[in-house]
Amino acid sequence: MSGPNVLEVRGLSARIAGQEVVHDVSFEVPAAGVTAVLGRNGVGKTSTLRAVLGLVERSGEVLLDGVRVDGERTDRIVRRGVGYVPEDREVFAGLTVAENLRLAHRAGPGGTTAEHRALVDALFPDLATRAAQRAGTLSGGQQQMVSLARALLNDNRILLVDEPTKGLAPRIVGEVAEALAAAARTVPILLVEQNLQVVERLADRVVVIDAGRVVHTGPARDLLDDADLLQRLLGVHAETEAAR
Amino acid sequence: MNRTRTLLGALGTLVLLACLPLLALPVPGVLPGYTYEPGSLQLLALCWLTAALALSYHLLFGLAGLMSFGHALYFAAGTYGLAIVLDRTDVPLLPAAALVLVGGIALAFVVGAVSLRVTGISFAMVTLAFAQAGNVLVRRDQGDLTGGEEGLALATAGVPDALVGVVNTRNLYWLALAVLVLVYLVVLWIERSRAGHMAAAVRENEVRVRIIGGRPYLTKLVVFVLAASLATVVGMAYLLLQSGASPATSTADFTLTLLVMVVLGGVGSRWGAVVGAVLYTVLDQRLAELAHSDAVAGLPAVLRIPLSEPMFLLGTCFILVVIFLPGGLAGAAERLAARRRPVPEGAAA
Amino acid sequence: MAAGGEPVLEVTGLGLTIGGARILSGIDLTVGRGELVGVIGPNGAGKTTLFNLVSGIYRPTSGRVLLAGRDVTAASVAVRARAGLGRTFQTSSLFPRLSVAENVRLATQRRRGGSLSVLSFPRRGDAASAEATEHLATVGLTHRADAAAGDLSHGDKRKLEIAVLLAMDSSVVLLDEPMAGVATGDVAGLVEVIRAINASGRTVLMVEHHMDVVLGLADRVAVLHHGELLTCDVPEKVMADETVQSAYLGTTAGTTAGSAA
Amino acid sequence: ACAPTAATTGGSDDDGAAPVDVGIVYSESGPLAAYGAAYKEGFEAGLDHATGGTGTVAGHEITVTYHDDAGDPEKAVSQAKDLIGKGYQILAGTVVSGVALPLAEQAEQNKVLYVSGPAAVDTLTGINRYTFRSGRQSLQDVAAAGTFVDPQGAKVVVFAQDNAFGQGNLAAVEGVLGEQGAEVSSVLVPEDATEFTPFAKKVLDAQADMVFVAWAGATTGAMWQGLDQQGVLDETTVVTGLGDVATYGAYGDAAEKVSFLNHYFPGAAGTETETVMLDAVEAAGGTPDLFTPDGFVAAQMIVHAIEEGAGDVEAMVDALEGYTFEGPKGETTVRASDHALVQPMYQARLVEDGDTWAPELVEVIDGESVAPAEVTG
Amino acid sequence: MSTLILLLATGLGLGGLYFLVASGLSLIYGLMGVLNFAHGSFLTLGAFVGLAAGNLVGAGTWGGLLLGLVVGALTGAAAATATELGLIRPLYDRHIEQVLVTVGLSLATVALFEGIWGPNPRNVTRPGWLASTTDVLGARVPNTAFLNVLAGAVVLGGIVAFLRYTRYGLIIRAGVENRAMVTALGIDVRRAFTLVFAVGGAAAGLGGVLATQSLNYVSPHMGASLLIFAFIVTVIGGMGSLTGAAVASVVVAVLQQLANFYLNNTGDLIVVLLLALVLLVRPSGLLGRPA
Ligand SMILES: Nc1ncnc2c1ncn2[C@@H]1O[C@H](COP(=O)(O)OP(=O)(O)OP(=O)(O)O)[C@@H](O)[C@H]1O
Ligand SMILES: Nc1ncnc2c1ncn2[C@@H]1O[C@H](COP(=O)(O)OP(=O)(O)OP(=O)(O)O)[C@@H](O)[C@H]1O
Ligand SMILES: CC(C)C[C@H](N)C(=O)O
Ligand SMILES: [Mg+2]
Ligand SMILES: [Mg+2]
Repeated sequence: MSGPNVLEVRGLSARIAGQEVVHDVSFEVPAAGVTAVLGRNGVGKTSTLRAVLGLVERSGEVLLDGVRVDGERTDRIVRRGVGYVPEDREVFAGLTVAENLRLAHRAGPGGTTAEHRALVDALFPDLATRAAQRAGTLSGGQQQMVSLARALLNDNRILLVDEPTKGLAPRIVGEVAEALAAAARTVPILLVEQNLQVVERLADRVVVIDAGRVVHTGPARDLLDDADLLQRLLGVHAETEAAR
Repeated sequence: MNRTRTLLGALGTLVLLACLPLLALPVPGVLPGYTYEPGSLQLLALCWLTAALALSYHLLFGLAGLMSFGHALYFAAGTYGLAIVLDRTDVPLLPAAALVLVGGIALAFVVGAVSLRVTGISFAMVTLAFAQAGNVLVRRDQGDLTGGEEGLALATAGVPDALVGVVNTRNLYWLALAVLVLVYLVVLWIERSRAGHMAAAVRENEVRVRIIGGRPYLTKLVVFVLAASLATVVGMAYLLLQSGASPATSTADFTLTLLVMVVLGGVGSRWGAVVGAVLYTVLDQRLAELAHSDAVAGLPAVLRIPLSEPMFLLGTCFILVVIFLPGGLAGAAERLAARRRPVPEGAAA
Repeated sequence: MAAGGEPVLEVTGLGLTIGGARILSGIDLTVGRGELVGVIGPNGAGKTTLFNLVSGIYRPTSGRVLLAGRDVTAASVAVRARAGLGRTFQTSSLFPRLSVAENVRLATQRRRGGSLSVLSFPRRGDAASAEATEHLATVGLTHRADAAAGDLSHGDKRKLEIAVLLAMDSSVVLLDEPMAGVATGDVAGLVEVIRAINASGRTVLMVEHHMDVVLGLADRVAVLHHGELLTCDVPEKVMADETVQSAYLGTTAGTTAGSAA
Repeated sequence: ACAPTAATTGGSDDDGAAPVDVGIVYSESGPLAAYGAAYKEGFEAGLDHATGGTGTVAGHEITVTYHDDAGDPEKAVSQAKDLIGKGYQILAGTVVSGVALPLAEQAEQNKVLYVSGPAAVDTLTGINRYTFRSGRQSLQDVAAAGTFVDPQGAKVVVFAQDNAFGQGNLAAVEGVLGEQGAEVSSVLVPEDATEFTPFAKKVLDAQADMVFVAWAGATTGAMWQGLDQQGVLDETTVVTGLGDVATYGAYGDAAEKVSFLNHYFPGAAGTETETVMLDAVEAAGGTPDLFTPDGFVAAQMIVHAIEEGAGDVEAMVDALEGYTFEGPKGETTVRASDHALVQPMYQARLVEDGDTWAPELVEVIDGESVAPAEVTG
Repeated sequence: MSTLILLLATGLGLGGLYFLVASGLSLIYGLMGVLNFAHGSFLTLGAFVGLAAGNLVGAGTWGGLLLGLVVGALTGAAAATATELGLIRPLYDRHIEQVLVTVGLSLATVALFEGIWGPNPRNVTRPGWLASTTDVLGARVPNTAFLNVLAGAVVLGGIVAFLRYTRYGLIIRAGVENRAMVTALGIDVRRAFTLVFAVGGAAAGLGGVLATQSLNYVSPHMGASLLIFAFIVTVIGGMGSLTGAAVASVVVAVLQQLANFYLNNTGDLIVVLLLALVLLVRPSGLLGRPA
């Protein structure tokens, strides 16, 4: 394995429709474990992930396994071993479940393996029974499963996962959390998540973003145990906290 | 304050345009002579009518997002309708025009009611199909009504003398300008009205409109019929200006031309539609002169052949605008203005 | 039942079959005026489908829907909306290129009537716009009023949908996962908005996977499973149900049925 | 700068030597550019011939301006209005009927002289006092076709496209040959059709004594092959108008089985004036063709009109009415009553000439015998 | 009886011709949602260049025709590739503009072709067999009808195989829906778009050369005049369904032949009516996926 950090982001800025929404963000993702990106709505979490992949206009440095990739096209970056679970599921509504998954298959090193396929089958048995259904007619939660499955099919170097538990039933939230925990044993994950229980279950480190800037980085525990910090950075009030 | 200024500017422009037939201004390269000459007035009048027609198309496409390939049908309904009524009956001009307008509205209502049952490219195709049917009928000259590909001349008996003959071109010019102003105001009115806002909402998201209790189908039908009736009005004015109806104005190509104008000017912009239409008309009418000029004739074949084909130049211009000027001329103007203005406060958090 | 007076929404024997697949079947549910009913169930259980049938996006293959005693089974979406039914979507559905304020204003204008009139003009500062401004303030989007709705971040779109609902002033409100994607810190605020909607006499049906939110708000909880209505009862009883425990809540998850705030 | 109050700046001053402007509106580009070119070459040759190479008649210098209408009536009307507005009293040209009719309309509205070009539409004849023609019209084609059989009791089938051109031809055949005792029926094919084999068979099944074919456009070649494939050309006399040089190849192997009536092909007339025209056109680098005489004749008519009545449209019209002159096709008369242009027509055939085809004269048809019926009213 | 056979046989042949013209259009429209107005120009260009190449070997020979077909297809593919790279690709997220650019291109190229080859149709020399007929139950059926049906079937089979045995169809359908997401799966969607456009262009070029054999002419306008039927056939057949386009081609052509012959030349009107009817009853076309 190369250096300790699989992903390094230095001075990354992102622009959408001519407006800078992420300003000079720097952080790194170690070669193991889960790094969670937290923040309130609209602060730029999603945009940061998309900037790493080159899906939005960006400037700054992005290093994958120590190699600069910020000049490359998205598909090249992905083929270097980046799995992406987008925020709004973004399944191909007009394609069937099977076609959605087939599209995610990658050949060659870092591509799809039998083990990964087995893992996906085990995690989401529902998808196999719905293989011929058009993804657009799936329930919200089922779409989320397709989206996760597409990323988990390949032997990636890193996963970028944006709010994976959104809209999932509590039982599935638990299962997805377990799946990600299992995946995290072999591949590092950069995770955006609002559900603090899931963060608590998975995250080793956190990066907190506000107004397009990194305002806090550190071990996950430090943040979650500090009600004051939670209140200040994420606006989580004591009473909501109590609901946990 | 700002609004009064734009209003005054618009009024000033209008007065200037209205006075053109009384002035002797040369616009070399654009007009064939001085502004008061019939040739120039004819070209300008043609510009105004085309602009009015483009505005009616803007109502459909820009406001309601309805890409019709058959808008020419209602324009042709105006030209042919009026030509036939004047040719076959003794009804005087104004009642005849009213009659044709009612007919145009009825036609639009029926065709709209059917074609609006589908959306997107399918809608474009159904409207195309209906317009094509109209075109076939016009060209086949059933019952000797339309004159086939030879067109139908204006029966001048029922038309006031002031609108006949080259000496009266300036009257026709004023008529065309009046039609443009009328159509512009109607379009502005519709856009600003509640129905207009609802139409924009339908363009954006039909399901959402239904969820808030709106009726997308009805909204679209209203806009469709309004746009079509404006086209019918313009068609009638066109008949008077050209002293005849020609089957070319009933073709799908003609609708495509409207689309080209609206896009040249900038989809969604009223001024864009006007400017696009005027530009297109001037280029279409005058590029031929450039193409046959001595300057072109002296060039080597690789340059001469393309340059001597007006449609080639126009098509190429159009492609360049689409690729390099997103939002058309109106979009470009806006960007230019924005660059001059200081950047507004309040970048999103 | 609970807070409810006379029944305002009645669903009887409602079912939907698509291409031989039974998506929903035999749903009987009566909701009283002013009630807040939570709808839960595993992913794909048919919750959104139920909403689609009630709001008229789909036509049922069996059963009836009564709104305030009136049979609306065959009525269009728009007719139901005008009869006082409002809803949000699981995936935000807005007018993306219109401004945030305009998104809300169109709803207030529609409600005030004459929305297809070519004779009246909406203006800044008229009653409809003033009301729209108010609703934006309620959900905390005032600062984004002039942004295009499509440019909002995910969470902000959810808030905008609620504002539109307020503007529609519907007597029955269907919320499909209103909290999905909303920042943890903003959940409490939005809960209060929903509570206020309900407190003003409106009937609310809410699909939501955040159990703490459901338990904190709902008078009754309906559970869907495999397209059938498993039970509909007060939260405590539902939470105690074993099928609910195993099929929906799971045992491994962090979230458990616990005391709500 | 202010505009003059009246736009009537016609040069009606009687200082006899004022130059005269002639505006030609024709297809320099567009689908009929080839016709346009022939017309223009003919016009230039005719002008040279009629003015004795001076470009001047009766002291009036003739200034000709050419305008491209691209076959589009809208453009043509704009140009006509521009020219009339600039004081032009003489317009000529256009090769398309759809353009000629609106121009005739402008001529009437504005009382200017208009000499139409190759447009064949019959309604142009007698349409108004100010419109003349320098070419032939469909009725003359049809009458020429009638010379191939004895119309009395003959079974004539018109095979044409179902458009104004085809219907016009059918009406003309009914009028001319029907009048002479022929039994006329028709097979009309949709204008845009690309596959008409079954129609060819229908023609065959009609067992006609003569089939008159009126066809224009790109599908001509396929149409002839269709007739030939179904055996029509072997069974009956098939007559059609011989078009311009570019169409000679369209008949393929069928060429020798078709009887052609003809308005003109280079060498058909054998008159002195024709030789003058051919030499002049060739000297100028042009290629004489079907519509070259139309331009030539237009120039002859215009020069005559100027000579007799420059500056006064009514006088020019009067001068042309009944004017008989030696045109390239021979003796040519502008019929006074309706401005029909009475002229000789030809019977021709195509013969193989290397790997192309060449026309060969069969017979000259006297102009009077194929003159259209007079338009009254 | 023999008239009916003739009507059906020539209708079938005409259907083959329509399909040849429509196949590339339907492929591009169905997959990419781009209604390619310049398709007619690819066709015309393929026809001119293909015939010119064929004439080098010998006009009216089978060898010449074969070479013409190959060169026509290559020309069409090259033109389409250039169009995709130069005009379509820069506009990938602007759907309507893509259609508009092809409108502009069709206007410009038809004019350019007129400038180069003149506005008038030129006749073509065909191999002797193609210019003659075969007797079928007393009807003399033009041999081009057989050629068109055969060629249509081959093209249909070829394109269907291309879509079935490669991933390109899938990639493009997904890419049209959400281009960014396809790249985020590590797929170079741009190459796929170019390739499919090229295949569509090749079909156009091939169709162009074959069309000259039935039409018996080649002209700058031939593409445009065939295009309208290609549009209609594509839409009736159903978005994205090549088989649908094939079925629609035959239905439209046969119906047109019958209506023209028996119903007073109303073929075009009937076809328009059919289009309106199909779209109203089945908005997604005969075999199209429901929207
Ligand atoms: N398509 C777009 N056009 C313009 N602005 C956008 C667009 N998408 C997002 N933005 C803006 O960019 C900013 C950052 O958005 P982003 O989606 O990255 O936030 P986020 O932290 O992921 O929020 P959430 O928790 O709501 O998903 C927001 O202010 C948003 O309004
Ligand atoms: N056209 C269709 N064909 C087949 N199955 C369909 C179709 N439309 C919906 N379904 C299925 O119906 C079921 C109900 O979907 P619905 O969206 O109502 O679920 P839900 O309860 O809202 O789930 P979630 O919580 O994940 O949003 C799902 O299993 C879905 O896959
Ligand atoms: C086809 C041409 C010979 C006909 C003639 N030029 C006309 O316009 O009528
Ligand atoms: Mg986000
Ligand atoms: Mg749902």
